[in-house]
Amino acid sequence: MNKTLVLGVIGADVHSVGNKILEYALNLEGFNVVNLGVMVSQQEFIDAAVETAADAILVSSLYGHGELDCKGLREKCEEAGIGNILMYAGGNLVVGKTPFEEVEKRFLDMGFDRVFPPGTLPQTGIDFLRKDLGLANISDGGGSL
Amino acid sequence: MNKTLVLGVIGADVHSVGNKILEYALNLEGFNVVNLGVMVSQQEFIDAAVETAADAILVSSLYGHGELDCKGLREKCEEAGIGNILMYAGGNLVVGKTPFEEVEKRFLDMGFDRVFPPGTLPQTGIDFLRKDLGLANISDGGGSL
Amino acid sequence: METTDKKIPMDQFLETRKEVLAQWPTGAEVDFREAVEYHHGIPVNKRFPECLRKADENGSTLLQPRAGVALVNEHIELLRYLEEHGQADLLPTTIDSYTRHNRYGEAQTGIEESRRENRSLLNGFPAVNHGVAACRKVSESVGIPVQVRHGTPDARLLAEITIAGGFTSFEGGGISYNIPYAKNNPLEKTIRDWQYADRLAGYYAENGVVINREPFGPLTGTLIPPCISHAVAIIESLLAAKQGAGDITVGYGQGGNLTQDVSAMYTLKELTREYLDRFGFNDVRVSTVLHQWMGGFPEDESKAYGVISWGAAAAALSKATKVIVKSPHESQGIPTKEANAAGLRTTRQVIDMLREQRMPMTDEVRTEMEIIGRETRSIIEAILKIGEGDIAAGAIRGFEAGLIDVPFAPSRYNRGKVLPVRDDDGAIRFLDFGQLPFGDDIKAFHNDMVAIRGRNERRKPNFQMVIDDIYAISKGRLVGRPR
Amino acid sequence: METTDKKIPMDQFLETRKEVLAQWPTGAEVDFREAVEYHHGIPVNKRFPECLRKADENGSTLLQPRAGVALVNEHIELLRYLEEHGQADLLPTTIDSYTRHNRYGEAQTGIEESRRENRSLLNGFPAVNHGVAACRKVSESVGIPVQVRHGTPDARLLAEITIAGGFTSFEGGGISYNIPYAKNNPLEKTIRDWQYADRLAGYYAENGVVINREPFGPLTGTLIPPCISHAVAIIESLLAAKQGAGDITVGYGQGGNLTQDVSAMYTLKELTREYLDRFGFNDVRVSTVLHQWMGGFPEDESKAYGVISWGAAAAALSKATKVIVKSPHESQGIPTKEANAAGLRTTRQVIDMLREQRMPMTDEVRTEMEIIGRETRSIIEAILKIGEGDIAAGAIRGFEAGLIDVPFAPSRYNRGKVLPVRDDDGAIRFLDFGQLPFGDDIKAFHNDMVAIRGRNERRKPNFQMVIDDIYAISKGRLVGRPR
Ligand code: B12
Ligand code: B12
Repeated sequence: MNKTLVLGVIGADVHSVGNKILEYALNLEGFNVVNLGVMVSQQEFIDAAVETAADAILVSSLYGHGELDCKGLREKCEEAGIGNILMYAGGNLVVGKTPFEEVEKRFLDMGFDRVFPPGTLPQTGIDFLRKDLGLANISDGGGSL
Repeated sequence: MNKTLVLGVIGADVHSVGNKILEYALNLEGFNVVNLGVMVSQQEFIDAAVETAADAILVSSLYGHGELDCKGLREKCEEAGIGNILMYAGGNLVVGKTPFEEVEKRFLDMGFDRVFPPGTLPQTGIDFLRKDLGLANISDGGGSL
Repeated sequence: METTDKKIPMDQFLETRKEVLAQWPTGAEVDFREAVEYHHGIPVNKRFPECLRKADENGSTLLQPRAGVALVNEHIELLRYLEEHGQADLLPTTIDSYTRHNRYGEAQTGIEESRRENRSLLNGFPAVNHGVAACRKVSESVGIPVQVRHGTPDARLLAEITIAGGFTSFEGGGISYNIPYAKNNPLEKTIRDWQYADRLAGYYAENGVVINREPFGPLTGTLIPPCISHAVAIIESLLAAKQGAGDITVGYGQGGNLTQDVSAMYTLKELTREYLDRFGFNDVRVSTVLHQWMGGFPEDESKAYGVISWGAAAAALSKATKVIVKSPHESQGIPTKEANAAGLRTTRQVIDMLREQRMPMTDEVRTEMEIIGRETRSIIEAILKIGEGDIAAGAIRGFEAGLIDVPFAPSRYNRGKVLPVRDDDGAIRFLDFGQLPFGDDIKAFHNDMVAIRGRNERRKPNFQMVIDDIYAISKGRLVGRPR
Repeated sequence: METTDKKIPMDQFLETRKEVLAQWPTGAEVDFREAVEYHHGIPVNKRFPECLRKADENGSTLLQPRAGVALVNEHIELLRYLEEHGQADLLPTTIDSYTRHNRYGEAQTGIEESRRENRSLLNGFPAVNHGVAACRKVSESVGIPVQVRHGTPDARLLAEITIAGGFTSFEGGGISYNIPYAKNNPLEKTIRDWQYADRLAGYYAENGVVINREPFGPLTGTLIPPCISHAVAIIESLLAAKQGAGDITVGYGQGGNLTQDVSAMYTLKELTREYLDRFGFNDVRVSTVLHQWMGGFPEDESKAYGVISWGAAAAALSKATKVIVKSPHESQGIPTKEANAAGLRTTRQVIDMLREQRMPMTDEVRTEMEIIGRETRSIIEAILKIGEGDIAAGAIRGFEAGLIDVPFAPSRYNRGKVLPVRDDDGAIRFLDFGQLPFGDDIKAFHNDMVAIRGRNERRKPNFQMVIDDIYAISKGRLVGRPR
């Protein structure tokens, strides 16, 4: 029942602090975490997801180039035969303070399943992962902890 | 050529700091200043103006009740036979941060000749007084200093 | 009848009470027994004295805004907003200026015009006109304690109505709500009227209901040397304690120089305690409040945030029991609820970030504390002397003689001879001592400090320098250097 | 070839130079002789070194924002706005992340998409793509000095183009722009590449044009103990001085505990001076910069103003030569020009209000300074030892051995074993020392301080405590107390 997640910070982005915390929190929660760290290319995300038969890809982007960096990722997944993989994005996804609804729309349109605003705590992502991956909720008495 | 000004803070307003500074600055400038201080009623302004044959009335209101307090002052001046006296108002004239254009309009409509926004320095008032009272400008080499 | 520091006898108090309650129709709503019962039902976390004590025990600083509008529902909405979105710990009900001057008729007009225009035309909440039931509605609508904040020379009816209305703290005093807030009110009368308010607090206390009392610290809010406001705080604390008030918060308006502000806050508590104990009021509880900068604010809101933050820092580093918070609209007008909450949140961030820190006892702080102590004691001792041991009579004669003198105050019962000015480090000193009863050593200290500044600025310290200091913070500086 | 601390011989430098200028077409625009001439024509008040020296002489703290957008005219408009409406003293040109990673092709795409969409899609100004003439247009459009701020491991071409482009200061260093800003770049290479940038500054200096150089102080901006960033600052200063750089600004990112921050700023200058002198660089000028809190910011803008103000206060009270300013948008994204200017004005108000004040030399400051001094010297001496006297070789080997180790850094050339945590007063201490070369006394001090906090919070200090500290300021506290 151990779900595998590929985690990383996309593009030329080096913001490593949130990534380390996410890894720690997801591990605690019992997920099998493949953390690619920072400065991860689209190809690296896909290769890791294929290789580990991952259940989800979690993309972080903090530095503002998220839009440029994420374009085409869903299409590449499709080409690689994992077109249906669950795909999340979070962080400071665009340049500049922007109403989150706009940002969410842009990223949903790009093929992400869920999008998270700046300042999202790991627990929020975890709760959605459990739901989307069909895992019992911790508060339901289940869970893998 | 000494012009006489009646100065005061209207209504139940006790903000005395600006009043003391205005008095000092107007005196320095050579005006004949009749300072009624704080908590001055409409009647007191008018009595003083009539008594001293003043050239202008300078009303301050800081505490927010300026609108309520100033209503009818021009009409009372007319009744007292000084309907044409120059009348200025300044301070924080209304309750709450309000676009100055609105405030200015309300007070001009009430019969004030000039209206000054929060934070006005005495020199600004003085420059307009010189103009409106037909005095030479200091920078023109004239003035009573 | 001379005003003296005697506890008002019960019969006399009850006699006056009838007159007071008859001043305006809503006075009839006050029923003391019922009000005491009502207070017994107020939960502990909604009582001022308890919250202040807890804060002191935890070493935390509580946040309180200023706020009040003309109409009841709008006022409740405002307070709720500040509780929820401002994360306030304590709430105010700021009273409008007509009520402060007992002009209840004009307040009524203000209420009606506000209803008509659908915006508050009053600069506060006219509690007397609204009456006891409305006050209870206000205090019941929020989850934290509410205090009456005003500036009323004769606040007897206001006290009756608001305390019966469930408020658990009442600001003011016979000096601090006269000298900066009035022009023609003799101290004899305002001190006597405030003895009534204190006696009322004492009456409640005798019936098991402790009401917090807070002398207004900042006075005119403009370059007040600590010893002046400390002296007023001590006198009013002694007067209140004599009438039976059991819980007192003494206040101070931030000056801007951190060493002086911290020293002022430390000495404020120490000296008040010292005098209360000396006169046998050992069981009166003392807490402190720091007011963020009370003088003119910068117009620009982002600059105002800087001033607000520096006030928050001074409160946190001096471990004030509470801090009174300004808003980014300060220079412009009564703040919207959003601006008020924004000032609170800025303050919250700074206070909470600094809660583990305090200003250490440096040599500079020690020196400053010693000076403030000596100055304050000089004033209080001179007042006790001229009052022949009676602090009320002494205060009245002292103001007349200029032994105590509040800079820039509008009252004719204040000498108005003292002139403060900043020294070269921004601490507030005396340029002119008027008749303050200071020894030569203290005077020499101030003269030296001011002279240093004069030398550095190559100008003679005079009224222009004082004016520059008055404008300084609103123009972005602490010290008004020559332009 | 091992990277060592040798001045690059001129012929070798000129050889490499050809390669560097060939990396992107705009390299051809650089003409050294002409650039030197150009710099001689830059007015004194637009030169970084002069402005910093003057500020130190006056005891004032200069304000500098971060700012950069994709297109030239928009970037100029932005800088002008910050000069005029933000009252900045010094301007930046923050470079976008593609350029930082020498991905000039992607930067070009970003420029084009930004043109098309009429908004900046890049997080900075792609100076290399825009070229020398565009940079000159930028620096000529404003009335104050401009610095290049980036985070570029290999900044050789960027340095060539921007310095020829009239910028008078260049931020970065072979460690500080690698370890926090890169993943796969060996220190051998980045230190060597930065020796080139320093040599370029030296080359200009030999021709009478002093370019300010500034190692990036805050590193990962997240709970960096002062000794770590001090050690990096000293190493990079020595490396820069060896290549002939004559004017250095060392930096530190605010931690939040005032005593520690002031002690850090005082020791930063002292220790840098000490080592520069020891290696004979007595005539290299040293100034300091404090960065307002570099970690995660609160989302709420009014809370962000509180954080900004506290950073401004730390800079003023520690008499930093300059302060790098954050904006109320920090937690959200690159600020609009209005938000950026607002952060500057808040800072301006606080800095100017506090200009007369400084943190006095308390026992607490003295103790903290001594500890920072001992820790920093331990690290530098261990590095010199492992480098057999060579600071470049020592730094490379030292990072490998974990003698120096930057918390939370993304680089694989950083050990990543050190864990910082706040003590009970909010000062940043070590939870895990990794391989840091500290004596038992220093370790005992940190362990004790951390243990006190653990006891007060009734929990074992561990990674959860570190995480709580990382979130703390964004959640409104300095110390991440258990929820
Ligand atoms: C100090 C102060 C006080 C002191 C006053 C002490 C005293 N006796 O003077 C104390 C603490 C007692 C006080 C009390 C109150 N205050 Co008050 N106070 C201020 C404050 C902070 C500074 C005022 C000041 O001294 N400025 C410095 C002087 C030099 O400037 P000035 O007064 O603006 O005057 C200058 C100019 O305006 C101009 N000027 C003024 N009049 C005129 C007229 C003409 C013709 C011209 C040309 C120029 C001119 O020239 C003057 C000299 O430069 C202001 C806010 C601010 N400005 O930052 C609030 C402020 C004026 N107070 C305010 C209020 C509401 C009150 C209270 C009702 C309490 C409350 N609700 O908080 C009471 C009212 C008491 C009363 N009955 O009047 C509000 C008014 C709100 C509004 N208009 O919407 C303000 C704006 C604060 C706020 N934002 O809420 N206050
Ligand atoms: C620390 C920091 C740095 C450090 C980073 C050190 C390091 N190696 O990690 C340094 C100083 C080196 C740095 C550099 C830069 N930074 Co930076 N940085 C920050 C800062 C202040 C904090 C980031 C942080 O660590 N937060 C704490 C962690 C715990 O939170 P987090 O990163 O947000 O991650 C959490 C959540 O977002 C969420 N999350 C993240 N991803 C995902 C994904 C999913 C699926 C889910 C569910 C949740 C999730 O969970 C994480 C854990 O809680 C932010 C602003 C802020 N937030 O206050 C700017 C910020 C991210 N940086 C920014 C920029 C622009 C840069 C630079 C380009 C420099 C510049 N122009 O100023 C460079 C870029 C370098 C590069 N190539 O990437 C901008 C981005 C702007 C934008 N998006 O519009 C920000 C927002 C600041 C700003 N307002 O300008 N930065």
